[in-house]
Amino acid sequence: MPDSDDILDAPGPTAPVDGASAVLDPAVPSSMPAGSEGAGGDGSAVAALDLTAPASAPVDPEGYQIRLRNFEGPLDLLLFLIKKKKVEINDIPIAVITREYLAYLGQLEKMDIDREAEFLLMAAVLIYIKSQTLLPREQVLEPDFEPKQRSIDHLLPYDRIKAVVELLRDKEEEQAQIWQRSALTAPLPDGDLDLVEVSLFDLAESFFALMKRKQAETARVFKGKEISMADKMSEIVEALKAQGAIDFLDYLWAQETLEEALIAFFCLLELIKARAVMAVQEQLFHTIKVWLRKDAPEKDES
Amino acid sequence: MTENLKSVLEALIFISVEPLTIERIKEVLPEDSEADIDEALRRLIDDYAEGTQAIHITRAAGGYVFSTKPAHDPHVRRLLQIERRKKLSGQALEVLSAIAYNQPVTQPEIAAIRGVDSSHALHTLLENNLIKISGRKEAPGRPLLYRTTDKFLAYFGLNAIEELPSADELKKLLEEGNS
Amino acid sequence: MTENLKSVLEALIFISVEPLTIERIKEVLPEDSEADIDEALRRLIDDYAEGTQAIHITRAAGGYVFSTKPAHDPHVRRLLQIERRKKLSGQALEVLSAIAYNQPVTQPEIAAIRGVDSSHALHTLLENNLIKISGRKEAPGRPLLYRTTDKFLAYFGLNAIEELPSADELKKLLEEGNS
Repeated sequence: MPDSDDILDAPGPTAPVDGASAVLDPAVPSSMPAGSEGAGGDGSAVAALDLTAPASAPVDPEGYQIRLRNFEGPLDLLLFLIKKKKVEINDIPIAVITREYLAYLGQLEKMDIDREAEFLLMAAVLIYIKSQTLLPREQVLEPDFEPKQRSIDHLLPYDRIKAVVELLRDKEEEQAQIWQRSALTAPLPDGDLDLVEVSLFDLAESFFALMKRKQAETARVFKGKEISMADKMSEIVEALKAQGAIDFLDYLWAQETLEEALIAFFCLLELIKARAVMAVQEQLFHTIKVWLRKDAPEKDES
Repeated sequence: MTENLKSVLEALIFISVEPLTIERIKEVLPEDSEADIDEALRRLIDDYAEGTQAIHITRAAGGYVFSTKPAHDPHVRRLLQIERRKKLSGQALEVLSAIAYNQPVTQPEIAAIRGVDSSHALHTLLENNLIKISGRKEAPGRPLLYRTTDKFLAYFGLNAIEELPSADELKKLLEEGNS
Repeated sequence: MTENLKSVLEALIFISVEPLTIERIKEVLPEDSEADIDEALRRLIDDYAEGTQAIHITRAAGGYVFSTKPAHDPHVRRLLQIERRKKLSGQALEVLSAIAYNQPVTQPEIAAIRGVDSSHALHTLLENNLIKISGRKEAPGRPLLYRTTDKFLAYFGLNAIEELPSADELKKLLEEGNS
């Protein structure tokens, strides 16, 4: 199924991704601390990544070996080389690695959930690094009235900001007495749309507004309902014990309020961090499946 | 004071989102007599009807409303055509964002997020190839699943769906608003 | 034909969803010369300004828009059942000013200017569409960049961001204020 997922692939030898997998782990997103030796640099995403997580629990050296035109060896070595900038991330076809790994898994007789999880974690880190190189530059939607790039000391100082505030306050007062009609709601026309005036971030803001509205609705209805993280966490663990695995998005959807859904989401992150559960996203932005880890430590931290 | 009353009515009719009814006018202006209001309304309508303005006051749905005179229809239609061509409606944008952040997602799920039915917007988005049907959900009724398309990415100048501000970033904004 | 053009413009401004820009007008009326359009616009605006109508045409965010005259504010508020128009807090105005003069700008940069965290105000401004997210900065953490919107201009009755005093002018103003 060719999908938007295959943009994770390298510009090189691509094929549709079938199961680009990633472990949902709180250590992966941008909250990564700068690596002790990698930090002194240009601030690029590669230098800022801390790869200690995979390094401290490396894949079994006897295990899966990656074979690419420009690299051969275990995945943790590959990550190390990328971090040291010995290997260019854009030359690494993530989809190929993933596909071959899945084929390799298929040949094994016994699954080792930990080993697989480590691989997935590293794959996630790879994807993260790569996504950083793909992120957009600022889109200029309108002409600037001041030069765009500036360092902190070129920002307009605070005393002058205060002067502007006074000015804006007067203008606001003036305008407050003038009324315009609210926008007419125009129905959508048939035919092709031309989206030149809609930016990517309009889309994000639209979703933001949506979440906000939903939040307002639920806040009205369920005001006063207290949900503790501890309760929600036990609830998740119970559900996992009963059902074996749960589809986490479905689980979030089933929550009565956005607040509950957010709490459930935090709980999931906590449980992953405590290594009590394991979450696997079968495809990026696809369903997240959650399992109880068999060797789960009795959870004592909240 | 009829001159002033007339002017007030003009402002009220202009600003009202729906056709402004007599009942509503009386609520807003309890101190004016019904006869005065009627008289002022009549004169206001006559003034616009006889004047050279491009807009006039008409009755619609039991209330008064400003509208453009029929002579300007071709231009008005042209403008609306141009405006609409350039913009997705807020509705469609909402549905699109709900899909972008939750894909693959079913129509009932989208409806649950938005709190209103989304079938019209969904249809428009499908027709414009911004979304596609990507399968069925393994759930009662096996509803269709929707995803954004490559055309969606191209339209928004995206390389990947991750380039949108993340749900985490949005969530953070939400939380800050509540504190 | 200027009389007719004036009337067409009036209808277009009335019906436009947003303040109607010159560019949009030219798109709808490609056969009319810019000089004719300018002349007709000027006369249209003057007519409304001098007339007895409750509404007039103002410029906002680089476009033309109908609005009520200030005298009718109390009645309009009564109709819309708005006690008092919400004003922005001092905090929000500060953040807004910081964004207006430094855009595109990140949250950490705004915090650096003000010396305090601005996330709450940022949230309010986003929600009210006075600012928007316009991209990400090429810097560690890739923070979101913020800019003011057209609604910001309209809200403060500005046509363009350049109508605000320049950074130098502000400095001069401050120096005069201190001496």
